[in-house]
Amino acid sequence: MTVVNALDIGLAALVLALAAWTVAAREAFAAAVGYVAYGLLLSLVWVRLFAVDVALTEAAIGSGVTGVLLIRAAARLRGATPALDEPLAPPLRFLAGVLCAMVAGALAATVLLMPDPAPTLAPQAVGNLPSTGLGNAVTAVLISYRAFDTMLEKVVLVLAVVGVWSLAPDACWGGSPGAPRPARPEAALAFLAQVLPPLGIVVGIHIFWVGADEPGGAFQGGAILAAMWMITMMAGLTEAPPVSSTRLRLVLVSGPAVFLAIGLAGVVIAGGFLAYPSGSAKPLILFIEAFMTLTIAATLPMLVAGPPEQPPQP
Amino acid sequence: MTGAAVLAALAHAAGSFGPGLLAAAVGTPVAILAACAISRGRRRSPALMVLAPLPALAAALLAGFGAPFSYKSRAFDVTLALDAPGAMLLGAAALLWIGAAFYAGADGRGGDGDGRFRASWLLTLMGSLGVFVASDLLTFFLAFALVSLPAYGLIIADDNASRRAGAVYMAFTVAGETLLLMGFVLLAAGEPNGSLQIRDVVAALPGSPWGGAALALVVAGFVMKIGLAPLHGWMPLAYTAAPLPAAAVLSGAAVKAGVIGLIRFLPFSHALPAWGEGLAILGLFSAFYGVALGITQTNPKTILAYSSVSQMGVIAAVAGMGLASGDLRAPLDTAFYAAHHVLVKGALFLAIGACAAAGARRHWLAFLPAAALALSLAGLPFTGGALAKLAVKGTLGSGAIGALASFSAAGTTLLMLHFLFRLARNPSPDRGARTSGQLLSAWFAMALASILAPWLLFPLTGGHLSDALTPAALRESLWPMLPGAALALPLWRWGGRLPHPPAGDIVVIGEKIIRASYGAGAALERVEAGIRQWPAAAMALLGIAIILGAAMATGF
Amino acid sequence: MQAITTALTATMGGLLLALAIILPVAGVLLSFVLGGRAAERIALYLMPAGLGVAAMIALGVWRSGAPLVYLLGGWPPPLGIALRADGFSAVMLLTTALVILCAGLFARANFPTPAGVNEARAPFAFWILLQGLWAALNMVFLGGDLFNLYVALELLTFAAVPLVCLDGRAETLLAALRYLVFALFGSVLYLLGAALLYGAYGTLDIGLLSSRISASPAVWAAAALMTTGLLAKTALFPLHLWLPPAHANAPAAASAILSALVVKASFFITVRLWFDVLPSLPVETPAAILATLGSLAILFGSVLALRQERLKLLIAYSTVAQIGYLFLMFPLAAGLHPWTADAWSGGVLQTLSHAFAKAAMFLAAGLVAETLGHDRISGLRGLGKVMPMSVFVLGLGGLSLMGLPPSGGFTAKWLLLMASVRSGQWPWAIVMLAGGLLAGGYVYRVLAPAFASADLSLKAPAPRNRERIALALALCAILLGFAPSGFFAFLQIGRPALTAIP
Amino acid sequence: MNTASLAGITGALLVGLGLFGLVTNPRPLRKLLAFNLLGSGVFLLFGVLARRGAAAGIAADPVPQAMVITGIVVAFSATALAVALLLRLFEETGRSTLRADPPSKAAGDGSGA
Amino acid sequence: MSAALDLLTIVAILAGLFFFLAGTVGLLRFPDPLSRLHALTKADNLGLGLIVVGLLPRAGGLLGVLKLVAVWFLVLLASATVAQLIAGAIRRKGSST
Repeated sequence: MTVVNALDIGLAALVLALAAWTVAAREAFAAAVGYVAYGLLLSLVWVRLFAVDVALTEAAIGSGVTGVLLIRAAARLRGATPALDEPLAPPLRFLAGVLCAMVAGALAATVLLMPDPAPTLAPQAVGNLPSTGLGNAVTAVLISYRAFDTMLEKVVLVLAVVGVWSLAPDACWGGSPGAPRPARPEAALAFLAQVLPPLGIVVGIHIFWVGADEPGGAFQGGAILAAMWMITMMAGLTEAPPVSSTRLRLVLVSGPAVFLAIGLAGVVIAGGFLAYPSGSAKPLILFIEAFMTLTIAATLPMLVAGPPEQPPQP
Repeated sequence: MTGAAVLAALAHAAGSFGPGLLAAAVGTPVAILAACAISRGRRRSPALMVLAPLPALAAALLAGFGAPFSYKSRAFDVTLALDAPGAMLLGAAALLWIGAAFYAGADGRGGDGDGRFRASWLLTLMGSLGVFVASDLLTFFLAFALVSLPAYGLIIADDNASRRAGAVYMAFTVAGETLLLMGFVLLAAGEPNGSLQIRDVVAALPGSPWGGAALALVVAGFVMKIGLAPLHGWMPLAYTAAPLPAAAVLSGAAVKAGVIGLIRFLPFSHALPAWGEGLAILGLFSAFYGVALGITQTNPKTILAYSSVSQMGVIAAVAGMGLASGDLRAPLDTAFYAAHHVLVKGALFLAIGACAAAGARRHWLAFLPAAALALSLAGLPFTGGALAKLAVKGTLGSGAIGALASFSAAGTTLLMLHFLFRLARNPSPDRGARTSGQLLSAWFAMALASILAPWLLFPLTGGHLSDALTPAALRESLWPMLPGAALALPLWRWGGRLPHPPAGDIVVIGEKIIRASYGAGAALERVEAGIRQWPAAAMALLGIAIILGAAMATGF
Repeated sequence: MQAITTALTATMGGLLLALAIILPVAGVLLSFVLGGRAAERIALYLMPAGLGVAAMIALGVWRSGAPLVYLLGGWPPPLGIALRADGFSAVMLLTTALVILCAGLFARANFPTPAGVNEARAPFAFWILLQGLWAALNMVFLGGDLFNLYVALELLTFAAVPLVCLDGRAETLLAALRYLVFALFGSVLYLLGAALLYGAYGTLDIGLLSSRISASPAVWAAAALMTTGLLAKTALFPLHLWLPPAHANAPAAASAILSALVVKASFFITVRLWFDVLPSLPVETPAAILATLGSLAILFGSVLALRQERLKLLIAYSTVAQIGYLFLMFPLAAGLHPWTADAWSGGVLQTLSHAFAKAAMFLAAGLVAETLGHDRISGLRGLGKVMPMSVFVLGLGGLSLMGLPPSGGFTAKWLLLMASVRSGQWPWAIVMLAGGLLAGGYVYRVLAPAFASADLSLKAPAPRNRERIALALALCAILLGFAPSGFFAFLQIGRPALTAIP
Repeated sequence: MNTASLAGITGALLVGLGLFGLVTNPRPLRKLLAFNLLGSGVFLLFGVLARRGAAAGIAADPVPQAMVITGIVVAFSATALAVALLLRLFEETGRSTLRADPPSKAAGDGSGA
Repeated sequence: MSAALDLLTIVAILAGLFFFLAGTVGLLRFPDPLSRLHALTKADNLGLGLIVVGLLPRAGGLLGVLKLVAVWFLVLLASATVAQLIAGAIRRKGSST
């Protein structure tokens, strides 16, 4: 028990050290790299908290895709003139430190002083599982009990895509985003991009599929599929599709659209918006999740790719 | 006998037509404004502007000679009511608005291309009529705002002087509205049953925990409106800058919003000696201050403006003495005095244009009635002014304040003679004044109305016309004029040696203070620029979180 | 617990609440796929429909005299999410529908898809973001779950930020970036607070929380963090750094919605938090802190507005000031006293009338800028001659901002002043009066040159039809000043009633 | 000290570190990194609360877990939008800064529409 | 039998940890990027392999074994690619200066 405890403490110390490095590093690029490592370690903490679904999401999206995004940005911003950004004067830094420490201290105390036994919805969530036909309570929360949140969060993704695209120069509208790849395709990367995706696609679909009963689901599976697409784009094997492509747009909205449609159908067949008829809940949920996986797999790379940067090809 | 029958018939008519007339009185100007949105209405607008006050005049006649009546809107929380003091002022104001609109039309204003003047005129008119009939707090406040704010559009023109006058006017107006708003809120809060009727809140005023503050704020708000010294700074500037018909209605009718305010909101049923005498002293100070500053001016419009400062002082003194003694007749007497001022002051402004327009040969035709009116203001026997002085004599009492008030007639005489002197000498500074029959007839009509109307209205105050004609009364109204007339000679001779303070005198100091406050504004701007820096704002964010949390945890 | 669960059952007509959100969401998705011209058409067709739904919700609340509730998926809280519409929600929904409709009609001229192309960037983004904004606002006004409200807030931010920088100028990009980062800062604090509340009570449903809440460190920390996060999004002084540049540089239709509605959304959640979640705690001091910040906002916002040289910046700073008024409601409407109903009505009315007045003013200012080619205040001399209707709109809006009758702003001020007098909280009354004076000053600064008669050179003819849209909004602000007493009773629906008013 | 408490303290410290970075670092990209750090700290606290709510045979309350998953996706989209804005700003101006310029007083032209 | 397997587990994991340690020391102490990269990739891949071998007996079934091997394979693939990319980047940077 003490060994585990020591390991926990070591893990926590590592996570905090990396976090501090991310804040303190001089170079933005180094900080971004540090952040990726931090995210991976953090997903171990999530495993230690028995939240494997979150651990997968954190590793795939929180650390992985976000990391790619930030590293790419840091690389692009290397030429930025730093002249205007003088750092904060030391007394102010100290004041900021004190304020942050006060907030952190109060938070820690609050969390440690939480009531025992902790209130929980686990019994209700588990108790209602049979009516959803699912085995994974987290998936049940996401797609059934709090389906509304999940559907709207997909709309958030669509709006984020619109927002990112809206930053394109007018002339580039309808064109393709600049692919997230280095100037010269690397042979090694190309090799990886050829070997990995078949495996990755199988794993991604597997994770989505088992998500009904075990850790996994649309988010995690979709993120892995997204990673495969991003690798092939980075390696120069595929091009990002033009933003005017109807097929791309259909894929991007298919998740929330199917969700919304089935939710509306619920008004007629199950007596309420986002309600599922008992008996056929599980197939419907899997149907929705399939499209959500697809949407996530397409949305994450498009968000990383950024706004269109090339004029549309005739 | 027939008089009683006529009165009964009038009372009956008041009961059946009155409420509708009240709504029409207030609604007509805005209806005309709406009609001017279409071009056909715009072309007829000068005529429509003359007609706009007619329903108000009819309502005033019904209520004045018949019986009071009221109107309550079902759709809005608006109540209107007309009693004798209100009717007196409403009628006089409506007459003046009609005459001035006639004059303005002759002057070529408010036509198709002059939307600003027309809209300002009609909105001010609506407020000016509205204050006399509003019977609940919110309606009164609305009407008061209407009679005050749109008048800005009547004052300004394209020169710097008028822009300055407009700015000063707006500053005073908005400040006055603010005082009044807070006063009204206190009045309403002090009414235990939640009624917003002016009658109820004023009745509850003496017992209200906020009574003193409410009274002080309300009086301060109205005092700013009637321009008592030292809060008079806007008045000379605005009346000098405004075109003549506008100056006429502003000085005659619009200012009476403050007078009706005093009449309606001072709790005359309770004797409040300290408050009343304080107001009276302020009024008398203003009465003499206006004269003192007025005789240093050369522009007839400015002189008339200072005369208003002085006359409003007398009115405030009357209202104050009424409050001091708890005299329930004071409202009617004050209203009568004010109604006389409505007509005479309005007519005198028109006289400036009429005299300038009349060729030198027929100058006397325009000048003689003006002289009569000017001296009427000082209380010349056989004029309406004498009646007005007589009406308020009882309220003013025979003490020091009463004596001083009578003696103020000497100042008025001096000031009016000075005015007539400048009127005879000075061509009108008003560029718009042109020779026109319509213009002259407007002036004659107004002058006639000003002379006749007080004689018709005087019986309503409970006085007898014969009282005004007794030798004692004649003597009493004449004697204060003599020292004034005597002083006029040296003024005539050596007046040029007097200092010439700028119109609006102490307002210059106020403007300096405001300019100095720009520095404070710049300092605030610098502070704000600092706060808008990211680290400052972000730290403020954390600070607020910590303070809020601490405040909740310590449970203060 | 049992009693509460039964109280949280769906009411008749509850599906309308879901529909109010589904409509714009469906619009977003459809527009995204069909793109181009279709997006504009979809938005403009959906807006009247949305207005109808909002009106039906208001009617439903009015008829039943109690909040409408809808349980999504049939799952009752705490496991599921409930939508809830009380009087305040209903009027906010209506206001949103009206303002968005007007802004949409107004924006048709700014964001048409040019002939000859299938789709252009700005129109595509604008019409989708507009519907996204609308969906998010409706979610905020209907949400009964604090986490769901978090998602709504994020949706709102994501829709609002790109609108600020649609023209792609560096200035607007910077404004948008500052807005985004600060808003994210705010929402993460909000989420942190929500997490603590969940940890302490096992639910984030507002109704359930209000009955369970008690004084505990978790509640204190949660309230402080959530409130601060929301204040950052509301741009309450001194957290307003992002507002003036963002609101002043956005396209006019977007500015109107941002100032009129978007900042009100986070304010609305703040109100929910303090009046629906936390009212059982002693809240005097925090409420006084909020009102103090509000007072500072009034002072600084008004003075800064007085000192601006551009019309849109002046109006944006006026928003900073007017937001301050909203927070004066907290100490005045807290608890159950004879004056709290007045204060509540006043606060809500201030929210509504500012929404209409400010939307109208931003639209008018946008037209002025389009017509003159600039919006420098010093260059507005003679505006009244060429654009009388726009000047009239600015004047009507200014009337409401100053709190002069007849306007919603006046009635709101009257009610708040009454409450502050009757509760003995004088400082807020003085602040309100001083704010009115300063507002008079900056409104005067705009109107005085407009009244002057100088010759202005126009870049484009004044668009009368679009001026009428702004006028309609301004008239709404004025009409609120004539609200009958039934309207105030409506605003109280869903509020705890003071049974015996002494 | 059990794992949940330890993770709770870690989460609180992460929040502190993230806040510090967000407040003090002048570079927007670093602010975004700090924002993600802050976010992950908040999510971790959520996770701790979920872990404390272990019951009914599962090791952590699923509801907060689901919220965290939603939150992670939202935080990612936010980062993506911010990065896109930042890069566009960099292209336009050649600099990346969040410094408050005084709301440009001179630039009154073309601000409409 | 089980004792032998346990022993294998312990020995293999300890050996794996040793290689990780060695790799980390190399990362920290070697003078130039290429040798650091060398230390890291070589030692870590071997270390991970040893740990996987150590865990094999405890995998509980063929599927588990396959998963562990797949993990090792994927890591090998990834680290080989990344090492290539980094080395390429270093070379370009070096040649440009």
